[in-house]
Amino acid sequence: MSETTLAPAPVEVQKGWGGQSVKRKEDKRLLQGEGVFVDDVKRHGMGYLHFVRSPYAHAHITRIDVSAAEAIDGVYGTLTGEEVAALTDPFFQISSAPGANIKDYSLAVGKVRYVGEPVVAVVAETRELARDASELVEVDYEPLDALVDARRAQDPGAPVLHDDAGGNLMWKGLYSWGDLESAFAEADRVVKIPELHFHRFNSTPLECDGALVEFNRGVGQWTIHTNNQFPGFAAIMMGPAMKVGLDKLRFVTQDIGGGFGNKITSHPQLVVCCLLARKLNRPVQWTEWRTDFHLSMSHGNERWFHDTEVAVKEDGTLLGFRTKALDDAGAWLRYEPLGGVIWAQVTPGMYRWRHIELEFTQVATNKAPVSPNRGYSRMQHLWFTERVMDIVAHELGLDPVEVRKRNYIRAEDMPYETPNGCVYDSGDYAAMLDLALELVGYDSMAGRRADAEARGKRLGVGIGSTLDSGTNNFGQSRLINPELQFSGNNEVATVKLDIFGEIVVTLGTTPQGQGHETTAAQVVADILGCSPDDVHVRAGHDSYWNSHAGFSGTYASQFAVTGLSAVKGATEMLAAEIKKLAGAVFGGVPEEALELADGGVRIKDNPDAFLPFMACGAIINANNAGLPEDLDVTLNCRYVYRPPFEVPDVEKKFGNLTLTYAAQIHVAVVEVDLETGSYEIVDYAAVDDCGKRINPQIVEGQVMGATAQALGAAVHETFEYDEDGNLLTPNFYDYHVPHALDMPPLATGAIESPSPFTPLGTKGMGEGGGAGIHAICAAIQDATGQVVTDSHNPFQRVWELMQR
Amino acid sequence: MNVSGERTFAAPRDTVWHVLNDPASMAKTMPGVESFDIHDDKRWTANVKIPLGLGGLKMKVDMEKVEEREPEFAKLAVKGNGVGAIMNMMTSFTLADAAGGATSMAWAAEVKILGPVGSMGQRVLQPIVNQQVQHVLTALDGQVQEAMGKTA
Amino acid sequence: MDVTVTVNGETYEREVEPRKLLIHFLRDDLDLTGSHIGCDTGNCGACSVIVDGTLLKSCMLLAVQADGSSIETVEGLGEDGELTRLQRAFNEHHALQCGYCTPGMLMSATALLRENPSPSEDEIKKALQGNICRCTGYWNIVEAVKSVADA
Amino acid sequence: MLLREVEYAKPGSVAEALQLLAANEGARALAGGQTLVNVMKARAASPDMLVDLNGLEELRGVELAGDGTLTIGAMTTYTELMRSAEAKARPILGEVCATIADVQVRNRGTIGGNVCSNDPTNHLPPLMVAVGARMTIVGADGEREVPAEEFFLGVYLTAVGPGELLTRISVPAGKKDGFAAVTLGAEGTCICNAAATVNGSVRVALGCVDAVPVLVTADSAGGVADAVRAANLMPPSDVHASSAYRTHLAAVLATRAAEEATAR
Repeated sequence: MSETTLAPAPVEVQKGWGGQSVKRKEDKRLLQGEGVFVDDVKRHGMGYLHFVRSPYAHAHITRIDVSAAEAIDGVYGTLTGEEVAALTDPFFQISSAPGANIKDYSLAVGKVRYVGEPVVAVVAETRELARDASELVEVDYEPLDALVDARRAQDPGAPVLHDDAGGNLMWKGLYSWGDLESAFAEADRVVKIPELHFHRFNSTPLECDGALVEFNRGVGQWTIHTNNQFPGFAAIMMGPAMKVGLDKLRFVTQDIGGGFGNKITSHPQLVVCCLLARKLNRPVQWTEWRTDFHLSMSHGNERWFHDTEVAVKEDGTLLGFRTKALDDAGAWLRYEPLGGVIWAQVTPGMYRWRHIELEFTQVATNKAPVSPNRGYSRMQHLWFTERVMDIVAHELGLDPVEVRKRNYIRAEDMPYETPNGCVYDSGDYAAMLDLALELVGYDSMAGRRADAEARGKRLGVGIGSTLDSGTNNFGQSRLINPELQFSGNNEVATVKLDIFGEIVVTLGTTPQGQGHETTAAQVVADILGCSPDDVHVRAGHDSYWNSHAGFSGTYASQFAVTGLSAVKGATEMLAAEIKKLAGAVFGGVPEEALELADGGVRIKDNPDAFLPFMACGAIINANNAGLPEDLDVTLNCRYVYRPPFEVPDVEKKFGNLTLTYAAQIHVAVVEVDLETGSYEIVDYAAVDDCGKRINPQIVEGQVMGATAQALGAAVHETFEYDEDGNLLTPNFYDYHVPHALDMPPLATGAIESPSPFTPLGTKGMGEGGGAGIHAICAAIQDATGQVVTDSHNPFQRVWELMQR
Repeated sequence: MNVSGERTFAAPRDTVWHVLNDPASMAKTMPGVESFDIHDDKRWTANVKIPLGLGGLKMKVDMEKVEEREPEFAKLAVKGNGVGAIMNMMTSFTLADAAGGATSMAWAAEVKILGPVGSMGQRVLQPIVNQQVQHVLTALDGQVQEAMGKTA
Repeated sequence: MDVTVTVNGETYEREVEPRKLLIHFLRDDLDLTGSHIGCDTGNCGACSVIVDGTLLKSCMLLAVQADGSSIETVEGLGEDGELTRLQRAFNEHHALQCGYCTPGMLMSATALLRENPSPSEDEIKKALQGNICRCTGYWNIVEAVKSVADA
Repeated sequence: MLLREVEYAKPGSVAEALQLLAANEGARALAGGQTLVNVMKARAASPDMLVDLNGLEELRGVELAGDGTLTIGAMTTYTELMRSAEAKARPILGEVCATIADVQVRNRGTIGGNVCSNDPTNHLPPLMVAVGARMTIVGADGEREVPAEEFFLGVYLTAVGPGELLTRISVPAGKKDGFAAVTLGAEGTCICNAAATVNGSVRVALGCVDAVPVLVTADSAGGVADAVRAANLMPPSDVHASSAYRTHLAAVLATRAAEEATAR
């Protein structure tokens, strides 16, 4: 059902383990049910936590009475917002004013702002009892009008969520580059698009959030077993709020059941667990159930694009655009308003237009807080740029393929500096499109259209693309708030030789299925001249391993750059130390005369002079008498990879915001049932270019997964609210995620344009799903002949389109 | 969801008003009432059990009279809790004299279901509301007749 | 109530509340944490196990209903710590990423292959319809099952 | 995932089950549990006692009479029905069951449970109405038979009263049947569905458009769409479909089901 077509690689494939589809090291335990996910972690005497959640989208809390719940046998205790406000400070806000002024605690204090917001936490002896007791907690509410539609947020008289912010506006910024007026003057046409809407959904990792938190009273330290995918971020949110040093918060993870960005912002719940573990002096276990997750965790950013104007030449050359982006953050700024700048990593999309103005407004609404979701903030913007391409093609009566090719940034333009100072490292978008079109048999479409017509169907072909910008320059946060003291990026790896010669790698990341153990082992094996089987990569993350830095985590398509570069750096340090040691042992042989191979180090010209790694480890760790005094070797090498970034120009909002730009181009072929509006994806191609692929099979797996999520989001998945702020898709009963029968035939293809900016030529990847959402929109537009303005197109919407 | 209608009772307005505003009489109109507490003349609580194909739904129903103009208008805030969701109902009724010494009652209820019930829950709860309204109206007839009997 | 079950050949006897779902019983009472929970509406299939030869979702069965039955879970696949052909095929075809849905997916595929040793691609997809995977898009899972079927 | 407290009883016979149901006001029969247990997880419904019908062999199985009438035990699972050689006498039954939910649910969920829950999105209520099935209900006062058209009373409400059980469903002989649906995902929850039977005239029962299946009849498949429009449907709106869209689908799907039935 799937075929892989490889275009000729533009560079010679590196020899060795890198570039091979080595089978994953992590699979065995997962296939045997021996993975350790957060809900598998148990402790003697632990109490189970259940949250009492708000049934109201917006209400004052007038009274809370936990006495009936606490009176039950087996209930260990409760925590209310009032206690939280006394014990902690509000979470640090990333935003400048007015968003900076909101007061965000880990439980609702005085007011609830979305259905499902945690109000009280109850801990009891069993899971069932905790839920029983939570039903006895009495909370009186005084309901307020709910604000559900972000477009009404700034209307006079609109319900206000945060009085501290003086209104619902959280953050606003004007981005302007080039000379838009001259572009409009030069244009033959101005294409106007009144409104485009990118809907609210997320990746719904199959495992929801959770934690088991232990408090060590003696040293005042918490051990937080959790599946949070960005512990570095959780720590800087939690430490100041809890008024403790970061070393008091030990984060431990082994296996994580999917993250996709959705597991970054569980810090409020983790604080509640911490406070209760201390208050009750026992381990506290929290498992978030599916409905809880849908109600309260990490929705993707819903965004509108209003009053778009596009300056176009008659031949389809695009000169520039202006638009107003309105972003719905939900009730709290848990990672926001970073979405207000992250999109700017891909400002022009894949196209050469140079004159761009975008006004970005983010507002609060009575809905679940948003936070990163696979393709975070770029997906919305890239969907917009792709939609513009197809709407322009539609308006001008041009072929969408031709419009794209006319405007693509060309391979010879690379590295390409965008109007806002980002540098696209490498790529050949036109070649990718050709490959994708070939994979769906684009040349045969005329016949297939006729065939579909004969069956009462209408065939449509659509193209979508994403730039999977990876490895953030956190300096971009200063465009949001100039006061912030973040910039650059980093990641850590530690590689050591143990006493019996075992190669042990410790990462700083928190993988959720990306195969880090495997690809890290491949990189190590190539440098040390051994097999990946000989490399032991520790599973998961423990902040007490001291192999992490401030930006450590698994997010934002960066492991292939940050993680593997750190692994490479640490392994090269280790290799140098091994040679230094061997040189000394061999009696002053210079490093250049030595090589690593066959699980040891040897003299190039005298292979019999061989020191196995086991001997190296033993000598340094256990048998080191007589070594030269000045031999600076530990065989335990920690390397911090720091990508080459400058702080962006805050005034001009200009600078390089990301290191690498992987690209994906997808083509979808749909058949629309004219009578019902239902449609089927009958053919699909996804072409990826993420530079050098360390493990092509893992890369292809990421492409497939992102594609499936895109198709789910395009057709079915939506967090839809009613006018009172009730979530209408609170679990998988109504939030339909694709299953095996929903999947179309898929052809994948790849080209490799190595990044000139990274040590391994790699680019981070994995977030290419936005291409699929757009490809479906474009295919529906092609089939129906009607302009598609929404990213979510369930059958009813397509039927309505055809009624126009 | 809004439900409304009109009903004529063969009884004078005062009698109907009395029944409508007497918690004890009202309790008897509610189907499946297992217990009933009167907190004061404006606030009552009923524990009800609604029979359904899936098994009985148990609800705690709080009622509060939020507005009244004797003997023509009253407004009740009703909140049902305990089915994984909250059912909020603002009910009002307006009484007027009708021909032949009868009383006409125009009633309206605005029903809101709050909570993570999804479409399955909506399908369970909405028919309950309709069913309950019908039961209450039928039972009201009986209560009014009984009150007529007492006064006669 | 007393419940006696045989799981992967081992007999367990426990006292449980009637309200306890089989999946919680397996995970919390028997510490067999291989079967997972991914939803609360019976949709995701991460908890799929085989009860007396029948593939079921253990979140829609009370533990007391399983009294006297013989249950197979992911922990019972393979012998002496070795992977079965199906498990090896999942590894070879990269049919898992985070691995959270994998135990349920393996049980569904195992049940299918017992009943129909050489299923078609459509039959495989239909057999896996009750198992949600958010990482792989299913393509490689179908390939993995097919590779075992073809052999 | 965490149910309220509940008692559990496993009767050894239908008679014992009826006694348990009659003696405990809050008792509720537990069939496959593929709907009920989920509703209990949400704590929407919380029976005091579950009377488990699994294991009552007398409620299982499919029989074919000489006149072609099929009798389906209420506790027959979808999978059992799909595999039953007898049930092939009315092919549509197995075909529709094969599109309900997924393997795991079909292995446990029962024909009786599907009709007794009468969720408006279920497949079998309209199908049973279309094929003219008759339901046998047993209670303290003995057995009675109710035609499918009178069996469905409301959402989650059927003619099976407190203390009663559905024991079997009989389906008359016939082959000219059709079923059409627009679903949420391939073979997913129905957004709108229609079951049709041709026996001289065309009978179409529509699902998802009202609390109970809506029956329309026409002389031929060509007249079905008009008959549906004449029924003045007022379907509910929800997150999956507006009332107007369901109304439109009803006519389209009714016609498709009728055409399929006619073509057999």
